Amino acid sequence: MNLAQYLPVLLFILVGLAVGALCLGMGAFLGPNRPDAAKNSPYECGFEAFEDARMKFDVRYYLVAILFILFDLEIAFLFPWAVALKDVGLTGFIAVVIFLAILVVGFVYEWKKGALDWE
Amino acid sequence: MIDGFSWISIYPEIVLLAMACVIALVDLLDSSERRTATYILSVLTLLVLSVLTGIYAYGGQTIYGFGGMVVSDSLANWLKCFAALASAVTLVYGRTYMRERGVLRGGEWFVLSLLSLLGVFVMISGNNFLLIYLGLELLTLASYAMVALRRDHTVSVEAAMKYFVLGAMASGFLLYGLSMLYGATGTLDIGAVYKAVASGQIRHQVLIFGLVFLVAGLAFKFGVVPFHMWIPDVYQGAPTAVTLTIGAAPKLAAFAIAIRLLVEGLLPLAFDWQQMLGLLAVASLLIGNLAAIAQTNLKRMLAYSTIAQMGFVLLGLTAGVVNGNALSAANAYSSAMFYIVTYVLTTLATFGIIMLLSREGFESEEIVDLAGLNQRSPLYAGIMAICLFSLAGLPPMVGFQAKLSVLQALVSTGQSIYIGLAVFSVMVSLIGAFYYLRVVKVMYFDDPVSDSPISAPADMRAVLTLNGALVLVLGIVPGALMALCAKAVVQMLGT
Amino acid sequence: MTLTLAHYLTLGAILFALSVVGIFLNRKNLIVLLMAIELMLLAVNMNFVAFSHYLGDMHGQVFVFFILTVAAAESAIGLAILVLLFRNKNSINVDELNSLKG
Amino acid sequence: MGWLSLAIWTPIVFGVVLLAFGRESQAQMVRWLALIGSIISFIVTLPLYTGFKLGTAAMQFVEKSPWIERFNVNYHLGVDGISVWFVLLTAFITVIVVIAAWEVIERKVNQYMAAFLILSGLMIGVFSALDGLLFYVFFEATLIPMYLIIGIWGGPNKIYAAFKFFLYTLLGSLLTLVAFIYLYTRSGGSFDILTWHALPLSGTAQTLIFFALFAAFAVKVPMWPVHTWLPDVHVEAPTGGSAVLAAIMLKLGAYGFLRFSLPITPDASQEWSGLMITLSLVAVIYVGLVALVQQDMKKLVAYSSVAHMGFVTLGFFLFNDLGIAGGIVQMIAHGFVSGAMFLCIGVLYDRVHSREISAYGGVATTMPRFTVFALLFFMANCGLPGTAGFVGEWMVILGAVQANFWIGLLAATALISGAAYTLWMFKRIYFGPVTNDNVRGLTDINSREFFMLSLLALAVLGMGINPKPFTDVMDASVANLIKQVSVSKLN
Amino acid sequence: MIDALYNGGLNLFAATWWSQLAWPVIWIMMKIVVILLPLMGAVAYLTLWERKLLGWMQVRHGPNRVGPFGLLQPIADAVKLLTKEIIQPTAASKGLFLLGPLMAIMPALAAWAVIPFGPEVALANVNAGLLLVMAITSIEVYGVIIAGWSSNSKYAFLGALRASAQMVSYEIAMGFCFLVVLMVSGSMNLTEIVLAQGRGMAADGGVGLLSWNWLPLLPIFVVYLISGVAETNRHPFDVVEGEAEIVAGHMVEYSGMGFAVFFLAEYASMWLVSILAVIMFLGGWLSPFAALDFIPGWIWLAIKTFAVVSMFIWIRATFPRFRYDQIMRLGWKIFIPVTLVWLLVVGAWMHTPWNIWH
Repeated sequence: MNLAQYLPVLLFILVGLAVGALCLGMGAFLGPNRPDAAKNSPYECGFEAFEDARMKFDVRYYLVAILFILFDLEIAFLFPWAVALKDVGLTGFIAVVIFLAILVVGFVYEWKKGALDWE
Repeated sequence: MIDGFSWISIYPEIVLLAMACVIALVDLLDSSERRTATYILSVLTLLVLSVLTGIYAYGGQTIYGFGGMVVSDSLANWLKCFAALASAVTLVYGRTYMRERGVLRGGEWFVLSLLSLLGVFVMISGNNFLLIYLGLELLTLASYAMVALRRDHTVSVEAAMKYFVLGAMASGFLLYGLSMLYGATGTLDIGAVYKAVASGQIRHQVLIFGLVFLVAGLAFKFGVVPFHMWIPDVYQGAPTAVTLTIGAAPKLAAFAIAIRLLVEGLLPLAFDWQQMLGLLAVASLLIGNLAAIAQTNLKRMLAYSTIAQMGFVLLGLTAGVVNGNALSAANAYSSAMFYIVTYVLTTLATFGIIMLLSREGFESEEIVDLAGLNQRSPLYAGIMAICLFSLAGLPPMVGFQAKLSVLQALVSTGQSIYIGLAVFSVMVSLIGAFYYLRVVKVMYFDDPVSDSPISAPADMRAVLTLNGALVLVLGIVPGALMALCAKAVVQMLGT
Repeated sequence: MTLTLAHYLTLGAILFALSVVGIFLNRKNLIVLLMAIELMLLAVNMNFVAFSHYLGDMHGQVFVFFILTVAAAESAIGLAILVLLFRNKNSINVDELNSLKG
Repeated sequence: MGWLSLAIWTPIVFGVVLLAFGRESQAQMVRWLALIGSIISFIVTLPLYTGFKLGTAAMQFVEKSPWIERFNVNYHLGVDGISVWFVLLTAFITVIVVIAAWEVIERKVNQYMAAFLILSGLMIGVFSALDGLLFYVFFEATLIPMYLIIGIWGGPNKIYAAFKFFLYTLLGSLLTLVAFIYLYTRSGGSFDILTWHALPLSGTAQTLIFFALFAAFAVKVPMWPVHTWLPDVHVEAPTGGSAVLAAIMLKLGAYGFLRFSLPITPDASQEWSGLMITLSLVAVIYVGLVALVQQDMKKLVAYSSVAHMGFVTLGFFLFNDLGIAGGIVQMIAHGFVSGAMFLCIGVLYDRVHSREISAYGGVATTMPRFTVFALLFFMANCGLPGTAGFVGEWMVILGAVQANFWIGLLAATALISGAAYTLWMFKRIYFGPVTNDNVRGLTDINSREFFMLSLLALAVLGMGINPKPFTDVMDASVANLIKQVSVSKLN
Repeated sequence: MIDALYNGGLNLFAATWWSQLAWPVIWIMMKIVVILLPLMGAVAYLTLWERKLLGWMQVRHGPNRVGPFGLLQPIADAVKLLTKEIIQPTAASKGLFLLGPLMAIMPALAAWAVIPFGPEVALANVNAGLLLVMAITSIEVYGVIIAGWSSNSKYAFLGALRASAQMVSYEIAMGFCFLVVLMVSGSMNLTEIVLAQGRGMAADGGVGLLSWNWLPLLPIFVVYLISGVAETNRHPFDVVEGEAEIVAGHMVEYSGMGFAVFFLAEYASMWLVSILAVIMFLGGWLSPFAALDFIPGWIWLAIKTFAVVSMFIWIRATFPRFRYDQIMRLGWKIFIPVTLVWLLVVGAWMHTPWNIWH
């Protein structure tokens, strides 16, 4: 593995950030800057914002996040397998079938428990 | 007998995993509050497992599977057998308790119990750092969730948080130690680690550095001073049924990994880790017993008592190697094993009684809640008394035999330091006797605060009675169990 | 300057120590605590990867793979408990975890 | 199953069976069942005496079968001249206690009876165990029923007393356990007491073991200065509990000295005999004086027990025939007498519910029959010739004079103080004018109490008039013991 | 010519720091610019093309005032946005508020580093290409979350939550799609993935079109396309910024260039998703028929990508907006099972004699 291969990626990331920063900078430079209290208040359809907006939110968002972690990790596990599928042969495939079977049990479980329902 | 896969070495795990999945799915169909189907299926599974592992253990074969990742020897199988039984008993005791608190409505308790047991199994059978770690995490993750099962109960959730933080930190310590050992020995396989350490080629300091963290991690799992902070909070805060799930079978697993890591892997370092364990044991005996005296909450008191009891187990482990000579190893480790097995048995019954007495909206956690139990139900008072006397180490209960074997292991080393330890442990167990007696006093001498009848389902009554009787009977005829432990340990040391 | 095993191990040790300090000294926010735990696991990963590289042995990296997974599962559960705690106490202040004492 | 096993397990089985009858309505049945059980238990001990072969120091009625094979622990029973009488004594006292509890105990009758029956079996086990661990198990297990007896049916301060009893005695015995395990290791893995007797031990080891054993046995006896638990416990325990405690439990400790300390650590025993004799004399004289000032009947008898047990230990550490034999006889005699004394107090307490001596006076006028019995027992307690109390004390004093005249003299003075506090108490309780309405309203003993007291009276008189059956049995064993003690085990 | 340029620059200074470090960096920067400039142009004109196409589909003209056929419209938009005030709400967390747009646009651009535009034509032809794409695009959700959180406005906050939940949900389906592609390609290298599609019976027979992944992996292709739409929060999955419900979602507090950066990121993402679809399923730069091989690869790539992008717009024009629960349901309950099943089918397929991917 050659780390130098990844230098362009790193540079591109920096450039990506720079592009964003540049745009914002130019906007700030070229645009006017005349703040006032009404303009700088949070958008509330004309109402006064009377509390912090970072309120409690629906736990289902949280659930989605957790489920995402689990599934994403499981995909991360499958990545090396998928790459090497032609080498690991049937044994490897069966192993992953077992792995996925367990995953499916979990999936079915959460499905039936209503973790995936949004209403 | 090493071959590629050796599926036979993991049949119990396969059965457990498959049944855990099946039960999770079956539970989806059962929406009743009682979860009879789930319950029966779970208990049956556990019983079948204990029979299966019992047969394996009785056969006494040692099978290495999956390239030496897994070992199925009679030590492992006996421990699994007892762990499965303990889990089954836990389910029997806890079902009513959990139902009355509305926790059974999800049915997760059963599945999580099975999964935590799976973790226990993997830990017991693991012959590789990776596997041991995975088993440990499976166990603890399921346990965290179980402690928090009572979602609207602040104390439970708080206990879960504490358990989580300290448990995760413990895993971190253990892992750090493992990583050091891996670096020093270049292998994750315990057998290979042993060979590498025994070769004497490796720098002692590196090994000791890893060992310190390893022992700290293990000490967390055992819950011995100074890594005991989570025990009282979790024991007290968790729903009692879950306390039992955490306090029973996992102790066997903790013992198993201590044996696997320290004895099978690092026996050449015994001199070092025995010192550490000895210190931990002394501290736990002292602090566990002293702190227990001050408790008014029964579960918390039992938690501190657990700390002290684990100190005894560690004492058993410290006496294995004397002057670089492992002659007394079998004696010492089997005494520790006997101790921990009987401790689990006793704990089951004590918490069974606590659950029996608690009703909907009433926890029966305070010691005074037991007041006059003898007048309400002599049978249950008797069982509780037997257990408490056993924990105090009084003959003819099994706790005495357990303490005896540990003391015997200590004294038979012939070293004055170990004899000193024995005398010390005996002295502090006198303190222990005091707080156990206090509970007996409350049960027998005080007047009951309520005279509501004690009702329990038939299965729980039967198992509880049997359990209590066993604590007594095993104390009177401990020979078979002792021989079993000795045989298993000797076999383990032989391979 | 070439990076040797010792550098990685030192970094690992520093991270580990930081996380332990974080766990014990942090009295304010439970989320920081969870992050310290993650950091602890990462420190271990650092060790494993470094050892694995210098030993030329793949097992260490496999171990890291599993640690990462477990870490994710652990944080999932940790956050779940955190949410429950917040719902019950309306606070995730470490100091307010005080209903259990003795 | 041999006679010894029967003697141990019959009462225990009866006790366990009794636990099943917990309903109030079954109380009467429970009483009868307990009585039958205790009588059967007593009967099965009789062959031990009738079948006892005199003239040998060997263990008799030996039973041996493996118990815990891993530790080479055996279920090994057997009696010799030293222990056989205690088996009978225990079974006998149990019958008395069951009778004594007949009407008095109304709450949880079955548990009360069961506790005593089980306790009886356990104590017989202590006397007949020839395996160290078996001995220890029985020795410790007696704590549990006694603890419950004191705690459940005891007086107002029962909880304090129960804890004090339990923890004091447990503390001592735990050290003994360590000593036992050490002996086990030294003897190459054997808990056999007879093997231990023959085990050579170094001086330091002997001293350490001696004191470890001392911790258990001295507390149990109890010797001065660790006797303080006894008065407290006696005061709070129910009548039966006090009787069993004084009559038998204290003997467990003294018996332990004979069975363990002397033969296993002869050199240490010789070396520390001065200390032991001093402690015994302090018990005899000082505690006797303490008894003199007691206001509480039970406390007084308790202190008198300490003094009497002082005679016993004094006799043991004289290392001569008369001393040891006298000590054993004194133990048996004290078993009858102190049991009887406590039962007498119980008879009064059941009626007046006070243990203060000052609460009585002139009982003789209202309870004449009872007074006769009481007089006999009180006389026995101060060692009147012709009663059981005389023989043992006399033998010990003779033994003491044999060893050292001054010790004998000091011991003899104790007879005077014993007579003083016993008779003074008797006078204050039974003679003089009737002081209050309680006493005036007393009814004399009923037939049950009469029967119970006459059984004891027979024993006390029988032993006093004809002590030969007692001493004959123990001659060979005592001689053997003295031989063991006099042979050094060093090197 | 390019090599000459590179060598010329290399010899500019005869020092190690120059040849080892500085010049390669500068050279890469130049390449980045070469990629970036057309990309920015494409992004700008995609906005125009979207409006035009929408217009035609709705039988109207679309922008046609600024320049011929409205060709200067994107520039006018850019100038307008540049000269608008960037409002910073008082309640917002200042640093994070500015970080949000950066985190949004960075991944949308950085992922291009590994995109191959032809055989051997990629800025970084790394082996873990697909993994890298997945990793970098995952960062996009941070931009959303940070923007929503830092704005400290209820609309922004809820919008961010919705958007992130939606994005992560579809990321799973997308991950599975990647996985299946990986299985059949046997490599995470994007160039290799394209090349693998050029092999097979159909390609040998001159009909490369049929050996591309889209045919055997048709369900996966469909799932990928739809997930791509959802992933970029485009119509009909744009409830996160639904005007009727929560105005502009997480972007509600942004104005001027702050808003424009999000806008840029969205369109860059569209291009990215499209080109990935082409690379993974539509044979990348390969020509569909052997007969058309004379046309350069980059033109094929451009045509295909343009077609996919246009399809995005077509979808926008055609479908009504989904309800949020429908979106989540589609992601979790339909896509995941479908991809899982197809993953197993493909896996099994590959172990049968009829395996077409050797």
